[in-house]
Amino acid sequence: MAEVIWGLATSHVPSIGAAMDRGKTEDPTWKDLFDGYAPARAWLAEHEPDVAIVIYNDHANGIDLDIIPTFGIGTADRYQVADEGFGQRPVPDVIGDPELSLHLLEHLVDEGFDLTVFQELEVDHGLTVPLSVWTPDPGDAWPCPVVPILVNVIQYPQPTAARCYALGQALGRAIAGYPKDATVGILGTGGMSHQLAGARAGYINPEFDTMWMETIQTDPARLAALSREELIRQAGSEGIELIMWLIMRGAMNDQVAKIHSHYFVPASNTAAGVALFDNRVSQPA
Amino acid sequence: MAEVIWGLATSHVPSIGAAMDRGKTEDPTWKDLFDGYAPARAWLAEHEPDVAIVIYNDHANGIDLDIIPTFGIGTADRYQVADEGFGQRPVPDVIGDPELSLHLLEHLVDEGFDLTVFQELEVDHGLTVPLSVWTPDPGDAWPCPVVPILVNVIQYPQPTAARCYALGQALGRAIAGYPKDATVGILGTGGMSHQLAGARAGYINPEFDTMWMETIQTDPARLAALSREELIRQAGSEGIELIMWLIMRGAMNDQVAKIHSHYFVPASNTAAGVALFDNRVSQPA
Amino acid sequence: MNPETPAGRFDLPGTPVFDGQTSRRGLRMNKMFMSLRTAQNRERFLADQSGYCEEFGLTPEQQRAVLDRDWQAMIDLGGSIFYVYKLAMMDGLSMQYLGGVFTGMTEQEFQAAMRAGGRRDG
Amino acid sequence: MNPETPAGRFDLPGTPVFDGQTSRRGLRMNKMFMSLRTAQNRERFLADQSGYCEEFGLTPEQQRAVLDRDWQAMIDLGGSIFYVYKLAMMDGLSMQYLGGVFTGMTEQEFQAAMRAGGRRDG
Ligand SMILES: [Fe+3]
Ligand SMILES: [Fe+3]
Repeated sequence: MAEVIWGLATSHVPSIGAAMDRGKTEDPTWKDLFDGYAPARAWLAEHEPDVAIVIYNDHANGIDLDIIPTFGIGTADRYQVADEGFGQRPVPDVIGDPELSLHLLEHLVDEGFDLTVFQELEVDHGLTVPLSVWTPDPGDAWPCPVVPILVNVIQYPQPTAARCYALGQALGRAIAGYPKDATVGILGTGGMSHQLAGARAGYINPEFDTMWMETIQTDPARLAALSREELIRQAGSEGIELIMWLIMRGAMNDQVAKIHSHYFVPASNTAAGVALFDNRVSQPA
Repeated sequence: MAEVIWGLATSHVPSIGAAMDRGKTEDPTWKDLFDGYAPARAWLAEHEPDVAIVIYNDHANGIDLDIIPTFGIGTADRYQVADEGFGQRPVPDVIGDPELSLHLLEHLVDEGFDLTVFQELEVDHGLTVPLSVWTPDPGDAWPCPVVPILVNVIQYPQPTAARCYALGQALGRAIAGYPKDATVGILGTGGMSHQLAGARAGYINPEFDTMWMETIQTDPARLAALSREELIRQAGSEGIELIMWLIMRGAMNDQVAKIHSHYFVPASNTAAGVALFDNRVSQPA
Repeated sequence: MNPETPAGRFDLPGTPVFDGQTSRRGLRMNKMFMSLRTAQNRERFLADQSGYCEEFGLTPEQQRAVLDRDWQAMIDLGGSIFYVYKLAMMDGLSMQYLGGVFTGMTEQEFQAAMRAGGRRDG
Repeated sequence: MNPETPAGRFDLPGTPVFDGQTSRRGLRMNKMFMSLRTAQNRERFLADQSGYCEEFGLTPEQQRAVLDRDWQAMIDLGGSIFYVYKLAMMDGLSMQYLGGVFTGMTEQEFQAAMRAGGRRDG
């Protein structure tokens, strides 16, 4: 069977990738953010999984608005890095794991999750920035193959937080039921509070973000009870993408140990958060 | 509130449309099929709904294999008739009802159905042949606007029969919760038994089809318990599309009255079935 | 591959199941078939069949199956019958013709079997 | 339309909600923005902006908003910020610049507000 060994929650703001690609990580506006990643990166370097599952959303790069899937899963053996309009990021293409993808797909569809299959997919900063947060210098290849899971967080009605948490729990069962032995890292991406348009653009809610960062570890079901309206009100119209952290968390054990977390404002217009959880801790009887 | 007034289950074999488009309905090989439609058509002409919901699958015309949604819903105000490779069928384009589509979408996503939204969609014989079965001479326009609901029946894993039935039940609740008064006709399309490829091509199972035709009225939950493997074994690799009848049936009342049904072999390589149910009958207390 | 013992999801004799691995195998070929819906692409295909296949990235085996109109091989190599049918339609061939090919009959024999109520298991 | 009282799903002051009707309204325009990811399309757009807009079927109001770089109007007319941003990027403008536009500040002021910890409600 496969086993989730860690979960990494992280913002996927494009400017984080751009700062890395342009060597600005020591720049005073960025240094604290990247210093905050260091302990997570050090731990992750010691805990390399066989495969990673990245839960993210596309931002007008891999999919258009003519077809908007609530949940998608990639089944390709390779995902090209998208050109978002200013050239591809100078990072490796993403190698897939179709066998695991198809196992997860079958299990999840059998459990009543109505996934959309992507046999071809270009991946944007929503997926590659989290990989860079994890692995700043991938060289020719990311540490392991990746299964992308896509979530509609852009167009109302987004899946509810409860549905995301339930998908995560089913994903955990699907991983546990994989016939091959494999260690799995799981990345929940997006957030934290931010809003890009409207008179409330620039909105940041550190109280909400702090609550979310704590509660995602201790009581995710409480976060899963939040409505879309409440999420948009409290986290901003784009901050609702925090629901993707719940998919990651749902796939993990009831008890997880926090290895490290860090919070930083602003990454561009966004509150950037990172939280790394160890899934291999003893569970209460 | 909106109310489902009838449900029409029908095969959507392209040659049925072609026979109509080419004036061959009196041809000896086709006459019995079209004679069998007559009583349903007469009743339907007296029971015109304000809007129709058509549950169907695409066949390499409106969507490709790079993106395969388990369930989709159209939200456009117009759906062009696809050119499937031999010119468009000489039938009107399909007018949508975006307001109802978006209501259904929101309700269904809230209930945990992970629909894919189609803002643009060309509709193929899977949708237009059932409209022709209902309305042989539409003139310039079909009788009413249409909301298309798409189902992946082509690529394994298809949604389970149970999931389709559950979607139908949620669809019924969503229709009942529509704030506007409207009468709704619902079409479940596809089937009956058939297999197009492999050494078992040409397979027809009249015993299974007869059972299905009866049980879809009296005990749909029993059909919803069938596995994919059982459906493919009994109804053929393409006959599995009968699961779409369960979405229609799920949206209807527990008790429905059969107005008419007819069974005919072969429409091309397929067992063609039609069954019309009145949804406005008194329900047991 | 023998169509009596298809590789795939279930062991249903004579029944190809178009599953995820099959679809992955056939993706480029199926996309090519789908492109044949437009007259312009049909003309381009007919003018240079192997060039057109290469443009879509078919494997050599898939390209040979297409050029030879080896319908069974197209299915075995990942073709979906709904997509393969686009090529057959372009050639003026019917689904009954294909049914005959898959079952070792002429089109007329296959049609007659259908008119007699269709084929049965076993 | 006044951004303080957006039409939309909830009544959240100053918060546009990109819902189904908004997306339907903006579809042609958003598809046009997405097309600007490639250098070739950016060149074609810059060579004939109104022709390019017409090709994508924008409404006259949308076309005017695009030609005038009226970012607020693009949002009001159905633009998704992620799509609108493609046009801004082409113009060399940042998300902070857009944030300034939406909030009546200069880019520098908006950036300063973000560096001070971001903006708050009320
Ligand atoms: Fe995002
Ligand atoms: Fe079909």
